[in-house]
Amino acid sequence: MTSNADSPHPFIPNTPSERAQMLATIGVDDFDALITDIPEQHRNSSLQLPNAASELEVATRMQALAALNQDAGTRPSFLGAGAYRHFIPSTVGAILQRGEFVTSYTPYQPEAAQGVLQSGFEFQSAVAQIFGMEVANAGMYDGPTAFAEAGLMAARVSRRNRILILDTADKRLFEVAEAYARYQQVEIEAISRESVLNGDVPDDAACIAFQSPNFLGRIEDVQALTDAAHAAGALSVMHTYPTALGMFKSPGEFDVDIATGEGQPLGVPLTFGGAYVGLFTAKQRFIRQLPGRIIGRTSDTLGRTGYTLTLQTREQHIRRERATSNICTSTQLIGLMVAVYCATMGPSGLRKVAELSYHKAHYLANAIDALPGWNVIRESDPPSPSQGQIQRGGPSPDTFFNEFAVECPIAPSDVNRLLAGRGIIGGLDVSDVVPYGILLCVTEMNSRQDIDRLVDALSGIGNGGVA
Amino acid sequence: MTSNADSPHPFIPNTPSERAQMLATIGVDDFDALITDIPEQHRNSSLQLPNAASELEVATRMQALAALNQDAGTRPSFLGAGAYRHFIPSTVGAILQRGEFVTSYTPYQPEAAQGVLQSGFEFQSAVAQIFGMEVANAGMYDGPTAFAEAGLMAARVSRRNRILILDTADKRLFEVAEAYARYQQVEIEAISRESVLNGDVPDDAACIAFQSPNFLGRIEDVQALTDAAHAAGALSVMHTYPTALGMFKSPGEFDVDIATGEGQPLGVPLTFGGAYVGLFTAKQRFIRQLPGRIIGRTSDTLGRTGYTLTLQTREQHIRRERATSNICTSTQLIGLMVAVYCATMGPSGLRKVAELSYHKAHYLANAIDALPGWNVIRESDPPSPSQGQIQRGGPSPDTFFNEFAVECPIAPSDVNRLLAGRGIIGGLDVSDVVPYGILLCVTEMNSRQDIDRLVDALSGIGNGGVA
Amino acid sequence: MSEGVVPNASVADMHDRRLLMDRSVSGRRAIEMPAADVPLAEMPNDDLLRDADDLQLPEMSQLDVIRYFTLLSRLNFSIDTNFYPLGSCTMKYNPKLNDQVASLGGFANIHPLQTDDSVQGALEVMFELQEWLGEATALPGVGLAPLAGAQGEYAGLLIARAALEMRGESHRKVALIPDSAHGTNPASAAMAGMDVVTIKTDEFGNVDVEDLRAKADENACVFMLTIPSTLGLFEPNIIEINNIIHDAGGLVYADGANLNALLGLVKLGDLGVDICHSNLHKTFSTPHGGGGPGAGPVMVTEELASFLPEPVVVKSDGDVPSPARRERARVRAQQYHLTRPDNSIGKINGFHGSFSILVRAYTYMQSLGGDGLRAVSENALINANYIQARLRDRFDLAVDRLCMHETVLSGKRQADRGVPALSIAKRLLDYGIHAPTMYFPLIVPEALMVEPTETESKETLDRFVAVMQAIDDEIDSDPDSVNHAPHTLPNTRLDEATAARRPVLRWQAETD
Amino acid sequence: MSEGVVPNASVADMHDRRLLMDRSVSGRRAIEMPAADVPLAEMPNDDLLRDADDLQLPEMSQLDVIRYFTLLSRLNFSIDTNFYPLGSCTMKYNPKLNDQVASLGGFANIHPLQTDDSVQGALEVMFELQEWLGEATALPGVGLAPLAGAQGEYAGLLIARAALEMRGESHRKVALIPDSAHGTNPASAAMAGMDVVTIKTDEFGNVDVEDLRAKADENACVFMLTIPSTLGLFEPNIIEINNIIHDAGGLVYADGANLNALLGLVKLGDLGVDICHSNLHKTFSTPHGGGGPGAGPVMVTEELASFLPEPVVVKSDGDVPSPARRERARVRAQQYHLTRPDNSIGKINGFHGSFSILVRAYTYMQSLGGDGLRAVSENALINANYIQARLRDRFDLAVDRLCMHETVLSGKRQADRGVPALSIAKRLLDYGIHAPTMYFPLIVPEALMVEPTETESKETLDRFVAVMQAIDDEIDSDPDSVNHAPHTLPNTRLDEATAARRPVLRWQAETD
Ligand SMILES: Cc1ncc(COP(=O)(O)O)c(C=O)c1O
Ligand SMILES: Cc1ncc(COP(=O)(O)O)c(C=O)c1O
Repeated sequence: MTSNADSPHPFIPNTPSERAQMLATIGVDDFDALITDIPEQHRNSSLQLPNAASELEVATRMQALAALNQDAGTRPSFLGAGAYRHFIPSTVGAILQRGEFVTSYTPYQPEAAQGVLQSGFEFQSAVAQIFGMEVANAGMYDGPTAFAEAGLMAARVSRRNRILILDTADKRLFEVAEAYARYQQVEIEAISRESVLNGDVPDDAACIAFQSPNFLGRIEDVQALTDAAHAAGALSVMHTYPTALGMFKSPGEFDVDIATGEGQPLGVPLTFGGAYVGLFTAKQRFIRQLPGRIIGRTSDTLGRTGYTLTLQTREQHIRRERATSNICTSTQLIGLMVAVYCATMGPSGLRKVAELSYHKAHYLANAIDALPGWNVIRESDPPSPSQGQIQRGGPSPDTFFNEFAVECPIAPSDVNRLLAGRGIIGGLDVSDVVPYGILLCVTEMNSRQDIDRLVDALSGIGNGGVA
Repeated sequence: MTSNADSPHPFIPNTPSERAQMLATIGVDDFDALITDIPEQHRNSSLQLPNAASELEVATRMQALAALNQDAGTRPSFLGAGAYRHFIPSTVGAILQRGEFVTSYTPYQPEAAQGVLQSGFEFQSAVAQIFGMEVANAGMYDGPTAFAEAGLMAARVSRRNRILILDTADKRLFEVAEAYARYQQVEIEAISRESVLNGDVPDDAACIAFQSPNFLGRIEDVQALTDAAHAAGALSVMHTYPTALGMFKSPGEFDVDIATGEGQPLGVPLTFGGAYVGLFTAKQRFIRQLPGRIIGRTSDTLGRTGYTLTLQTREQHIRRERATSNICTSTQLIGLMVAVYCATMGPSGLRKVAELSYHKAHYLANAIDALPGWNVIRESDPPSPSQGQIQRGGPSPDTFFNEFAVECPIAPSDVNRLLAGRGIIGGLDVSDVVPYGILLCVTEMNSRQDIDRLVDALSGIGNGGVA
Repeated sequence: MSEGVVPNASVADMHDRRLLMDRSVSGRRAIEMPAADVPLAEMPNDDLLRDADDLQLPEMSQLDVIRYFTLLSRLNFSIDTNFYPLGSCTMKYNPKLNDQVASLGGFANIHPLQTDDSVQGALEVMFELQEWLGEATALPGVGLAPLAGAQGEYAGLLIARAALEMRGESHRKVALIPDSAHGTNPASAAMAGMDVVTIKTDEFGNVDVEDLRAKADENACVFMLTIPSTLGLFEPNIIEINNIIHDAGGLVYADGANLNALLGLVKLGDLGVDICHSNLHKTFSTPHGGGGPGAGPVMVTEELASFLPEPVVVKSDGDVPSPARRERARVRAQQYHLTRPDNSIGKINGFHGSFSILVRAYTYMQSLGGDGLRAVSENALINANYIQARLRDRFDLAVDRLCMHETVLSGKRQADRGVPALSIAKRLLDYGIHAPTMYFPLIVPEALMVEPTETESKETLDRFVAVMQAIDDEIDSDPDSVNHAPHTLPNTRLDEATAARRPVLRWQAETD
Repeated sequence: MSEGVVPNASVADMHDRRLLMDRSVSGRRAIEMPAADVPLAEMPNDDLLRDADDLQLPEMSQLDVIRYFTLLSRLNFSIDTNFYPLGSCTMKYNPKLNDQVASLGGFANIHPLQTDDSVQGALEVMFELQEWLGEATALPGVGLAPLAGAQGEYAGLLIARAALEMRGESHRKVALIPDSAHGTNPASAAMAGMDVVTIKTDEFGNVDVEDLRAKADENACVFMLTIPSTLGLFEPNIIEINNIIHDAGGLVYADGANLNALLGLVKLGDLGVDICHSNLHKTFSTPHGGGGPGAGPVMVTEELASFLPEPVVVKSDGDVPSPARRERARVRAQQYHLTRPDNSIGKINGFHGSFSILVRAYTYMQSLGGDGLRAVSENALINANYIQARLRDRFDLAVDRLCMHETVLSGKRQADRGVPALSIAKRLLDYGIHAPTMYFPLIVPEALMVEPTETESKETLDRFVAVMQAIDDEIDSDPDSVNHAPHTLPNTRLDEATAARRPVLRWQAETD
């Protein structure tokens, strides 16, 4: 075997003789002369890491690690709760492979980045459309951080400091909002639907922020919540699952002020939770308070249309400690996936995805209802208010999109373990919210056969055969 | 569900109203008016095929079909015999994804196809280098067809009509050569190494054509065979496994006249046998007799370098029935994979692949030799001549690259079945050539652990435990 | 100006065009290979070993490999970037799903010599594709082995010869071929040892039936008919023609390269065709790859099926339990097998055909289904006739008839004004549109053969029409500029004559 | 001239720039979805349902979607196509292997809420990456959750505040930040409720130690040091500085965005740094994606580890048999778990961080190993100093010292001749080279911050030098042309003022 000790690494072109030449041009004798500013006692402390491995070895190891995971692409899964297994059309992967998109930087030189900018403008256009909102920014880190920043923005806009979050929202949303608000002189508080609809909204509330479909999959009465917020002089902030907007009314139709969402369901693989993209939309009049990057249309010196980052004076690289957010590197490439997804699905495709998810979820719910020992949670369960308090014209609290909670006859964690044994990825254990509760999610990716397999597996459990 | 009956298919943009508009412009009332030339009784006979399926359905079905195959990427394999499982660097796949390469046509408009042409020129340069030959064409359908066309070219060049093929060559090479030569007024005949080296070459022989490493993996005495051919006024035609040329002398060094090979080992996945690319090289003076496409360097009207298809007067689209071959669409994209592979591997990488394959194959051979009941076939086995007849200075017939035949204690097909039961893809059953013979191949992709697993499995069989 | 510095160059020209070896720096590497994990074996005799210095391949960093080929890719026109109305080539959209499916491990990583029971999924793909191609052509014997259209032709002609030989008519060696035929037809016929006799085309673009009748004699082996013809026309006398051939004792071979015009509209077998091939890389939308790989399956009548090239996939009746199945309960019952037909013409290539292309075509056919395939042809015809209708006032038609999936224009009027078809074609490139096929078929002067395909939108066709009109105007206003086109590509016109006269076919160390 | 026809346009300009909605044709589709395979459920209340017409998304054929985005991609500079010496951004080669690994089904298709035992491979990746980043920085507490550098900063500052609060020093709210710092530092400090106090940089580019000493009082929470600084300089007084901060009772936060200069040369923890973040999308070569996603893990001392954001992966001692294991013999013993550290600052994002980016960084680190990572930094330094040495006769240096991985030039001499740094940067684009970072750090007039990275070859650097010299010459010969650059890109300079004054942020039906 020839030894490659002296050859450079595949990622580093300089050969030993080139290095020597370059050091001579620099005017130093050896490399060490370049790092004399580093305190001597700490200089050159060696890295206790494995040796360089060849591509074949690395690929082999990584394939082995990937194979240790139970891949939701090759078995039925009923997990949702913020990350959803939706169909991703082939166009998304094909465009995502373009090195020109993958390996470019943030488009600070617009003339050399029209590809990123124009596709980002498409993203903003599609997101604004889906949300029915006037403007969207170019993307946030993920859904929960978008929601957290929406709360902070509501505080800036309203000059009030209480961010009230409806208690039907995912606790992850609370937690992230809390971490973002911790030292910002604002309070994060939970509020019940009951209180909001009864008008019990404190008059220093910056916003009523809610999730719909909520954590348990149910559609909130967006109109009523928004009206109540506005009545109290607060903003209405809605966090949503964008796929649902393929069939349900958009936040814009209800006069919501700021609407956020997790972009992952729109063409992004599950990838163990990231990288995703946060969707952030608002009314036009708030644009100078938006966090994150925004792409605008303009023209060049020859009058031709072009695109550029705009409203940058909100951002940290210009406004520093007075910026609307510290966000810098964001999620442009994931936004591109969303843009290609939306262009591919079009209005009819997005609607069909929503409808398929809806019908299949209801098929499962109906089947579970028929199982002895299992109980789809439909009404007057915590934390939903009782039906009587829902305003007329609003949705029944039982309207759900594609997720719903089920009361299990045994501990949900045991249910999931038994399902795993049958090659099924079960639901989310929500027994901390709903006693014996499991949250099940169904999308267009779950075939009827998969659903029937789940029902069959659950029926075995329901019969008390195992515990 | 909204019905899409009237919407066009995703691959067909015309909407019903556009169709109507276009038919009006054409000046016909309906589509049927366009096909009146088709005999009425046979017009519009419907296709008894399944209905259109959605992308999700098609992808699901194709994944299921793929999963039915035993993937040599996820289990050890010892099959070779003309198709080899070698490492494919990540660069190959990355470049192969470029739509500009994948979706372009044969570069008949050179100004609009410099990418295909220049990368094809790189392919020719790399192949000529590896073979140590003066020129290479832009690729043939696959290795065996390249070999077959080499025989025909030898007949054209020599104006003789007997193509003698050494009987140590793969019978696939014979068969394809025979199918190509069937009506071309040339004879395909097998000849033994013994006859050639003894000078028993008929004086109307167009060429001595041989494979080295031969079907059983052994290195032929290329010098002696070539000398014998030349002595008889015939051409020397060699078919090789290009990876072997990473460590073994090239055909060019032995004055071979035409050398061919299967390009698949140079960066192309196994893919159940295709698409591959045939490598075709020759001496410069034969270029006007070459089959297939050739890319040449030239300059444009501004004096800048550019590339173009050249020597096209040999080809069917110009010379028609007097062309050197009927080949038209060839294997440019697979040639691109080879070009990227060669650029990535470089001289040291290619050598290392060859050496790793060599050492690992010998490691396996030695281990099998130590197994009772198993016998690596080393000498004086049919169809090799006896050692005594090998000329001085030539290789011992036992020199093999990375393949070798083994005599099994039970039928090779049973060996393979038993190995399959242990998750191992065994070797090729060559009992038609070597009694109880199995041909085993080892490359850099077989880890020592895999090899040991094979040996362990064979040792169980050797003990007579199963039959 | 310093070396390597090109200011004000267009983006496409910016990077230099040096070859890899001109960029190579000794010692660089783009890849690392693992060390041996086995004890090293004794090396073979030194006489056999290659000198380390003998292998002159590029030495590059990995980034520079990626950058080089990425930049090359950008020098090219393609379907993904350009309208590509190249007649006879059916340059249509290649669905991305098909590429993704073909790269699945279960397809990409199977060895062609694995046992049948370990590749049932692959064999099922091939079996169904055989069935479907048989149905689309009403020629139920399907061989998937041919690696391109020309090889399909060759296989088909070998079948014809073998069948006639079996009838005791091995003297039949004449291939009757219309003058409009593609070059592979006569070339394949010659390879199959045939004498080519040319059949004339009449003024309507049809086969000259009288000429055919006169030449179809007792030596006729096959008549090779391209249908629709390379003029884009459906042969209205096809039944009569086929009868003439059959009556003369010959077989009818249809070149199905233009099958994109016929799907669901008519089946070749119903018309009396005995043998045909189909270019999957045209009609069935597998990418052309800058010149292949393709696949050219051959379809024949029931009677000829036993002559098909090896292998053909058959399905075993019922549920034959295989030994493997007994061993491993989870394996599906073996159902599909690779076989050699009884009277097979043999192997025409190494393994089983362009499998990766077959997978793509099968995927494509599933996506379209029967109705979708008919819609393909309908819209291919509408698009071609639309272009023809819109351009007929400016350009002569080769034949003034409704066309099928392509229209052959003649640039005679333009040539008379000093601009040959070649220049019109080159000028189109400046507008980002690939040139039509030029000077083919050979019988049409200044031919420009335009095949839009069904995957192009009306806007794209309208823009093409507008550009053709603009060029026609330029021929009056600035013919010189048209005659020197293209002006905006990485190269201006290339000197093909010198390329052929003094061939440089590989990198050479000399600088130039 | 007919509409949509642009003759003599450069290839890059050729295609039109219309947006998707301008190309949309009602009724077209780029995808087909399956029909429902279940009985349809009752639809919800009409009040809740969206009008079919309300959703205005593009209606395109699949080819047109592919063509549109493919063409857009070609309007962009990128590492795969251009040298990209963008200071502070570490635009280096992104190995293709890493992307391929990240797309493996076993990584791409796992749900973040699966049980730990079903994602052991993913957790092993995260665990080892934690270990390796800890080793590279000598800061053993590693949190992978932050989604970019700025979020890493924010997490680090929350940790600092939480730690000081636990010490009973919640009054400490001052962030001391050098004037050369990146904007995210003060922005993150503000988000963490801190008061920003700026520290001066001295004439040698170092922290003004006396200024620091004066301001590091009992309110100091953290000192945020970018190391090497944004001037590309290693702070020689770092030990003293860190002592000052520690003596004042504060913590030292290092912005590790420039870690590419330090790998194997020095570890931040050894220097007294308490907290740092690292941009995996810089030093660890995960692609920048046109503006993310990134990942900005936060590293802290052992003492601060309990404050890390959720989740952290821990390895269970020995072989704890899990229930799953008992059930299914083939499952590996559960070894890795996601946990919430005892005093965690909590969740700063939805799930576990940018997993797809973490996988890439881990793959990258394996490919390089310890020695390779050191070679990265060595060559990053050599390349930057080489450019500095070769350009110093033409361009002023921000500080006349050897640099680390980037050099900050000042275009003062050029500005005096009438061409600002902005124009030099734009002119580089015409030569196919991405602009350096301009006007940053803010303290350098006419700053051009050049970071070549280790993955660029000497030839590329030499060409850059030649181009910079050529531009410097052009400033004498044709300053106007430089001031109007770029000339060869899809757009000339864009009117950013109007964009901000009259924001158009989405497609609008009106034509313009
Ligand atoms: C009419 C016709 N016949 C035959 C062929 C040959 O097919 P292939 O190029 O696949 O060999 C072609 C393709 O160019 C063609 O257009
Ligand atoms: C010095 C420095 N600090 C912090 C950051 C912020 O990192 P990110 O963009 O990942 O949020 C950057 C990146 O631009 C940087 O260069």
